[in-house]
Amino acid sequence: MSRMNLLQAVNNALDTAMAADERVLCFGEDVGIFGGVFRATSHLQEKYGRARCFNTPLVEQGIIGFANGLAAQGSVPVAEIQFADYIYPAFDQLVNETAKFRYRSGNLFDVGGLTVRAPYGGGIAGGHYHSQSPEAYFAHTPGLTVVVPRNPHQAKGLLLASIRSPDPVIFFEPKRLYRASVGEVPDEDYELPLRQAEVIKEGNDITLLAWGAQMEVIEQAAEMAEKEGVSCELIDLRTIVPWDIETVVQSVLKTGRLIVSHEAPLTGGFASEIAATIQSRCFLYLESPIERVTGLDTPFPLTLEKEYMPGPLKVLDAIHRTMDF
Amino acid sequence: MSRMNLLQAVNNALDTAMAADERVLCFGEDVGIFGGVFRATSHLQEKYGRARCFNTPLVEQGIIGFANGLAAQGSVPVAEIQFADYIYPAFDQLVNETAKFRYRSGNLFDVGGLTVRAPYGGGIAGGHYHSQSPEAYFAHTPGLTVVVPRNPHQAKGLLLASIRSPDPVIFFEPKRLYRASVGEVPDEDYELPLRQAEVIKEGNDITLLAWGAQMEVIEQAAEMAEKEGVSCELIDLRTIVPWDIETVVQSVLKTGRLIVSHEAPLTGGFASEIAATIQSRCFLYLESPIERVTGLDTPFPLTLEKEYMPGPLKVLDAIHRTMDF
Amino acid sequence: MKKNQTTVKPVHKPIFANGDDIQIPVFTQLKPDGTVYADAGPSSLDEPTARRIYRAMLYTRVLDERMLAAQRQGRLSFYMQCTGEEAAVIGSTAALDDADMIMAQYREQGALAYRGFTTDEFMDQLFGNERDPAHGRQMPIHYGSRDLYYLTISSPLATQIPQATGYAYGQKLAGKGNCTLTIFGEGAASEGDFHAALNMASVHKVPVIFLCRNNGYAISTPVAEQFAGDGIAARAFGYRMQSIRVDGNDILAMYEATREARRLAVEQNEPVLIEAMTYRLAAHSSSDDPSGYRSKKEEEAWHKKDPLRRMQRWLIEHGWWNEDEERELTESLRREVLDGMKQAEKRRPPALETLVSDVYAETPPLLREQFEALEAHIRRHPETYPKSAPWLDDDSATEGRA
Amino acid sequence: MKKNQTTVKPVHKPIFANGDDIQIPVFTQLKPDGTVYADAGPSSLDEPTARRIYRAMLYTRVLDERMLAAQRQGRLSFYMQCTGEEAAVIGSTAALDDADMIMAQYREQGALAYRGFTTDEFMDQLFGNERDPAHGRQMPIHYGSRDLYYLTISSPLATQIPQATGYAYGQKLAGKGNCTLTIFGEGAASEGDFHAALNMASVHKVPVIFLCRNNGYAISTPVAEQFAGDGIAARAFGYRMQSIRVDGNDILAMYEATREARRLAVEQNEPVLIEAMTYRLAAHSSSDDPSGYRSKKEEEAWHKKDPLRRMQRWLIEHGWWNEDEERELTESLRREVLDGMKQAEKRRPPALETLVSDVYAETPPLLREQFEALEAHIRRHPETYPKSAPWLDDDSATEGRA
Ligand SMILES: Cc1ncc(C[n+]2csc(CCOP(=O)(O)OP(=O)(O)O)c2C)c(N)n1
Ligand SMILES: Cc1ncc(C[n+]2csc(CCOP(=O)(O)OP(=O)(O)O)c2C)c(N)n1
Ligand SMILES: [Mg+2]
Ligand SMILES: [Mg+2]
Repeated sequence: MSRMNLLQAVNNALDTAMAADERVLCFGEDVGIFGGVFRATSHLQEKYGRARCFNTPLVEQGIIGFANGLAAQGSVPVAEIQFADYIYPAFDQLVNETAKFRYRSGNLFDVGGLTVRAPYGGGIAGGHYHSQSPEAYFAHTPGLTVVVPRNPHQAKGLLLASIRSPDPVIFFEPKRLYRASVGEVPDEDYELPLRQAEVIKEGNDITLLAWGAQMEVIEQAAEMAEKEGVSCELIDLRTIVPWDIETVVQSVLKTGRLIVSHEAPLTGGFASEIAATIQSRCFLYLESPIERVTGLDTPFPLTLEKEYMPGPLKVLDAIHRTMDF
Repeated sequence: MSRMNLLQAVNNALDTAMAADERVLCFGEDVGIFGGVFRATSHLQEKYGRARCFNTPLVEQGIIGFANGLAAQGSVPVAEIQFADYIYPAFDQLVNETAKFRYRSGNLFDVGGLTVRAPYGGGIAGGHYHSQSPEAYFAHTPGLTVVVPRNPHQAKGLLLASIRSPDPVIFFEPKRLYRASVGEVPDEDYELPLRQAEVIKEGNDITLLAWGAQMEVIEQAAEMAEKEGVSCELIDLRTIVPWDIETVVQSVLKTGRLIVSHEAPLTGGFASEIAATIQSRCFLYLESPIERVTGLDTPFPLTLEKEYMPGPLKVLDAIHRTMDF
Repeated sequence: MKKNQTTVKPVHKPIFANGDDIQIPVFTQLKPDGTVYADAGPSSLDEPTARRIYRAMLYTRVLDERMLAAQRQGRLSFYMQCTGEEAAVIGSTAALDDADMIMAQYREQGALAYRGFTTDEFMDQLFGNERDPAHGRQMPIHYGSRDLYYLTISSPLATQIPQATGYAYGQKLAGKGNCTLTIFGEGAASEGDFHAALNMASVHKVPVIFLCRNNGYAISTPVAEQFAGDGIAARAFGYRMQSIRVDGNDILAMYEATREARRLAVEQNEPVLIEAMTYRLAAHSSSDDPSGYRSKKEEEAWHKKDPLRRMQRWLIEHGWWNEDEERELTESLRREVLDGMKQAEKRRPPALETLVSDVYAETPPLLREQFEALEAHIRRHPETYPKSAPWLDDDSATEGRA
Repeated sequence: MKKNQTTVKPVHKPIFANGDDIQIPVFTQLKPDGTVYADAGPSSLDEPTARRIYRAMLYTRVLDERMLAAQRQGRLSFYMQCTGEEAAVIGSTAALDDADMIMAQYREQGALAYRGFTTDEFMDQLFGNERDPAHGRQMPIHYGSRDLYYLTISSPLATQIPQATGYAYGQKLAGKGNCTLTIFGEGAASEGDFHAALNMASVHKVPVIFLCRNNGYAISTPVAEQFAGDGIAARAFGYRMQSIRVDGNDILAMYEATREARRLAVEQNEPVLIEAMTYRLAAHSSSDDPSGYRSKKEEEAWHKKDPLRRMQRWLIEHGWWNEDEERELTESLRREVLDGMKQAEKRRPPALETLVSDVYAETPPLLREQFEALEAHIRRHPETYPKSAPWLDDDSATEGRA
């Protein structure tokens, strides 16, 4: 066990994966000698050489196209997109290529080895081009797996599982936690399961569901609510798609109430999918409407970032609305 | 009034817009002398000259980048993307640029003049790269307006309104209806309102909601259901975002039941947003869970296209499930 | 030796250049009459390879004619011909090792024919029946073969070009001396992915050959509306990449150029761009009618440059081929294709299960549920689903067959 | 005259070329000591323009120094300097008509300074206060001005390049004789949008000038890992586009080259690519530390080529400037910037309403609802929202102020 922040945990996972399998490669803009603008790939070029850890030219569609080809060849590429906000030039390669590679070839070819890492989310005074949470775009794309860790321990285990998953994975790292989230992380090689949500805390009155940095927010809201006597069950979805419906259904069958929270705008955010599914599967058990506490239907702002963000008090307000319904 | 198919109605709308305002330009791959692979831009180059209707090089990101610049300059570009399946290389220009142009500049600059047309949807034996319905990707993007017409009359009126809208619009044309849908279309210049759903048929027992070619499908399902004594209210959403919540809420408050249907995959499709919103706003009035009848969570197939599609019988099955709940 | 701004003397007047003075000649060896230019030197094509090439060219021509006809008869939904571009595609393929990777666009069935894709394999894909390895998921002509190192075709243009750079990077690391050939049209070369691919290949020095079939049109768009530069070959200079322009209808030149390109790629990790000057003799696809955008006269001029006839004359000249062989082979190929088609047409559609398999390595529970609901639905309405309903019981008995 | 493959004699041996023999010299007029090369001829810069340029360069330098310091003091969240690239940016801007459009990347505040963006305007954007026309929505340095024909900066790289092509196409149709200048880094030129923009501009012959600031690095990535070719200028030949390589630290050459480029663009509708060879003397941004990826020695060598000092010497040489003026102007600019900053810091944040305005021309009901819910929420928890709560009553009294 070592104390690490989330960035160090990611770096450690990459190091572990590269040491264990020489087919693993890390690349992207500034990931070489510099170790990435956040330093997630620090020292990897020194340790594994320029052939396995390198800078690419500044072209996201090329990075992912290149990575798709490498994965098809049998390598295990871990491509970094410098900010999730800049993943869109690669949208075609991800949505039309990565996601459909196995299906369209009847499994003759696949890019299962591919992992795309990208720092994402707000809370760092980044404005609309350094704060976005684009998970819902990819969640509407069959063939893709989208994973988000909430702390360093999760980050290492989920990233190792993603790299080794037989399916391509987009791994969004909540950059607000990069240095802020610190915890014990096993030194050895370990994986945490994909496609499984985790019940972080059991409770009876209401289920609060989120992922990534937003977990902290719902935890804070839950703490406040508990003081008022509301018993909250907390779930970290962890894998956004394919998502763990069963765990959420079981929880809501018990609590009868659900709040889903994410930073991305409300309309078409992934909370809508969860609400749509749960209202259908738990219809007779729901005591109040499923609430979504999310970003506004606007681009991500700067000066008024705090106002935009779905902070703990907004979640608490929603808990009140839901409990008092 | 003239009898036209949907393609002719689109062509007529473009002709009308170009005749009325010389700032209107049409361009895209093969839209020049050839008139587009579906012939939606037939004769426009002849009539308005090569400067206002022209072929572009084969580069979607360039087409939309170019169109954004033109719109910022004050022109009124109508850019064609040959198939909606090929809009993704332009995703960055649409989602990071078009959608945020006005917001990020505090209205110093805007691309409100822009309209992007693209044939979309399945039912033409096109497999996964000539059948997609990507509306949900854009619906999660504040700043964009997404419009889908269901027949020739709607197509002309909505396209003219889109071209003249002060906001950029993505206009998806159900290509399966291009020649199949024929109807009376006014010869004169007219606009139909954006952001307004239309109640196509009133009913009391259940609300069926769709858009585009899927309207035909729910109409057929409704006919069968009516024979069994189920009174269906039919709504065409028309503008996918910003969507007309009020009309849908009013309908569901009356019927207590809702089915939403689209061709795109279930997970993260726009039906999820509608279900999430309506379960919240009509909670106490819902008699049964909101059902979604959609494509499968797979890429669009070819040989087994019919099996994939949310056809009338699948909608009918859902009506039964909902009525019998 | 690399030269750059630091080695060139500065100038003190503003002189602009647009590269007009750069001359990129066409490399050609075979004259239209089947004889070889005097200074071309002997071809490195030996008799078995030459015959293998010609057979593949003839096969491709026969296949294309037959399948277009089938499309016209309504037996096939869609088709695309290689007609006129067989030398560019097959000549380059023949110059490779059979284990080199090919990532093509869609008009390169000749490469598969050369590598031994069988008539049954072609037909099963075209008819999307139960023996198509991709289970009828893609439109006709989207072939793929793992055994023949031929990546399954994907419709979105140019996406395979940066993929080829990545694949070749992997080959370089693997160190087995293989390279990747990626083939694309001059229209596709306008996509952003083209720029990304060439730049990354030259920076990372990967063994990839970029072969552009410049056939004059992208559907209806002529090259003059596609680019203003001197074709595609000139773009290589922007990346300091080796490039060559070749007469794409000249089998000897295509073979020779690709052989040399492969040497540069594999031995020196130098990516290479080849521009094959050719012409799409047929329509863009079975959905297209070129009479709206190009002249009969232009088409006829190119018919005279038909790469098959040119190669045939050369073979006969060498005594490696004769008219009788031609007649016999053509007939037997026609029969083979027709028989293959008839059988493929009759084969049953893919199992329902294949709608949901291969989306993920392991089908997630929700998708499994969707499948079960669909199966139950089809069982309730079998008449509506003639392609799947009749086989449901067979298929559930052999669960997991897909 | 267009030359292409049809006018060049064919060859019969496979000859590859990578463009190494193409020589792109650097155009320069001003020597480091402030004198002009003998064969450069007289500069077309007149005294008022020269002084306007120099004032803008000095202003930019002062602004950058002060604002970086402010960032270090924690008064500003983020900053990016133009330092070292002032001549490239301001020299090109000065050669334009003031109504020509500029679409820049983010390091081009010098262009705004030249056109008369006020200190208050800079500061209000940097501090995202209520007077920022973009209502504090974007990070510092994302300036924009409609009056000064300067498109609001957007962080995603290279997106403005095809937009410039489109904007210029509109200018051509409008027929008022204006053009668009788009400025970007050599890193951004790797994006697909760059290829799209240049190709479309040359096909459609639009009056656009593509100015690449080749400053050696994209954050930490040196040009050798960005491209293998001869810089960016060489890429123009692939599109048959006029191009020129210029000493980016030479104000006379930058001015002259852009003047000529503008003439080509506006009079002949010829797009032009200019590659300005320069160096980013400062860190990439206030978040960056270059010591991890480049040497002090390299930085020092470039400090010697500082474009300000070079221009200053030339001005003094001409008798258009002197040390006293320099001192006075520097001091007054410093004061102006400091005062401006102090005032801007104190201004209140944008009204809450600006969170939701401008997403659409007219705010949709759902967004309006979200706003109302937010406002009510803030009223319940005013202590949590110090940036908006104190002004809620003021703002609702002046509804629609945003
Ligand atoms: C990204 C994308 N955009 C558009 C299309 C539609 N499309 C299919 S083929 C084609 C023309 C391709 O021309 P070219 O690359 O020259 O190849 P050729 O058909 O001439 O062999 C177009 C526009 C597509 N398949 N993918
Ligand atoms: C599409 C996109 N990808 C990545 C980034 C992150 N980023 C910001 S600046 C930069 C380097 C740009 O280098 P260059 O274009 O050479 O400009 P310079 O900073 O040297 O002026 C990068 C990678 C971005 N802003 N946009
Ligand atoms: Mg072509
Ligand atoms: Mg740079």
